[in-house]
Amino acid sequence: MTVTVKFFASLREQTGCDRVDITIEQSCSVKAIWKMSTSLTLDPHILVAINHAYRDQESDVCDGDEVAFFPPVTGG
Amino acid sequence: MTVTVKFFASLREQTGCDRVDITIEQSCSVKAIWKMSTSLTLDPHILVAINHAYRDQESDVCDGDEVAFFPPVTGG
Amino acid sequence: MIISLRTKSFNPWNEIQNAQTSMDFAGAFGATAVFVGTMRDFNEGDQVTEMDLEYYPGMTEKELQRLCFEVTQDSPVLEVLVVHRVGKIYPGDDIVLVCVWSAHRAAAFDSCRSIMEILKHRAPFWKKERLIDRHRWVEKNTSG
Amino acid sequence: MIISLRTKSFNPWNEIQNAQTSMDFAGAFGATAVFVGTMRDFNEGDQVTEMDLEYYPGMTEKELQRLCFEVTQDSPVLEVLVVHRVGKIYPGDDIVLVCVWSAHRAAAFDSCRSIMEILKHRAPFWKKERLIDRHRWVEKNTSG
Repeated sequence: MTVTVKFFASLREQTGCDRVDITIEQSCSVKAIWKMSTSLTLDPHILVAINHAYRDQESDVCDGDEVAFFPPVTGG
Repeated sequence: MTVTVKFFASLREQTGCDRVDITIEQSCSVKAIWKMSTSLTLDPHILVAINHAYRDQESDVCDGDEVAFFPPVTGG
Repeated sequence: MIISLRTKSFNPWNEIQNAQTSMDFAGAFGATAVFVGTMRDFNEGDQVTEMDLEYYPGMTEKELQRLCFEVTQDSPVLEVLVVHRVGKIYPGDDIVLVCVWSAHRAAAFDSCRSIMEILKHRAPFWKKERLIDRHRWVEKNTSG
Repeated sequence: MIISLRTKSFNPWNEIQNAQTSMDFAGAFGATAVFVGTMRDFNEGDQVTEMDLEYYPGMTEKELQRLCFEVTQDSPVLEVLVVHRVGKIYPGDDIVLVCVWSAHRAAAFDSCRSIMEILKHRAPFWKKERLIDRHRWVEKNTSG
């Protein structure tokens, strides 16, 4: 099962990565996906989106999902 | 002493008068000015301005004043 | 503070741009809040074909100045523009424009809305509507 | 609902006029409330010379749609227009436009402000400022 992981803004710079495809054995948590993608600590303020919709860090990730991590937003 | 009295909007139509100059013997109240200008009853909702500034119906009127009577405003 | 009464139709968006061009605080304002009131062709269930907006020459301008000053005097507002139509107005015509510039959005939003509310309750303007078969004075503004 | 992301500078007042021309409810709207956010040349005490506005292609557009829908679904709003810049932005450039049309002013004012507040807290955009001697990510929006 493949999951696409994306990092945005300061997280993209800190991880040095904007996108990575990772392979997982079975559905797992957002937190597990984070650990497989970077050695940084998952700060509780970091926002999570799965397939373009906000989810929390406790959510489950399935095959084919796009998981995005980003800092608090600052648009407008 | 001369006072200029003006009526606006529906009051102008009801009194049939937009402007009248009246002569008074001495300073008097807005209510007295009203009575000298029209036979209509002075409804408490009627607004009063003296020299282009809001005043209430109890105010005093002096020589040379412009006294205006008008209904509640409906601009904007 | 720019306050203006107009006897002819005006384009609010051009008014804003013209005002902005002549301002010397480019780069200083981060927020512009605008309200435009437009004449509708229906009011209180009746079709309205025309409106006559009466005002009190001399007092109306002063009162607009006063209320804009009152609203913005303790607020970090950079500039205020108010344009108001008077005279014959037709459905689709813009009646009033209020535009407020400030560094941050709260002051712009707050002042723009406050100016509209106070204007509706205090500025000497009176609307007379022409319906299909008669005229009537508008007696009360809708609440905001 | 008209939602649009732009990589080039836009004129908010022309955007409003263009949107209005293509609308089929002339005579039905009495209120237009607008907010425009503009890039300032100062932030948190520092001179800012340039800004890079990052977004999440695919999600940002959807999230804007969602939040505009959320704000207006139970409100008598006739139309909503949101335009947001992305990419390189310079002081004086407009960043965001929110315009709401309705019959009466309360719905237009309320929805316009709510859309701005929610947009600031939820729409996936990130600002990176270029100062005289360094870059920095904006960490928190000013409160509204």
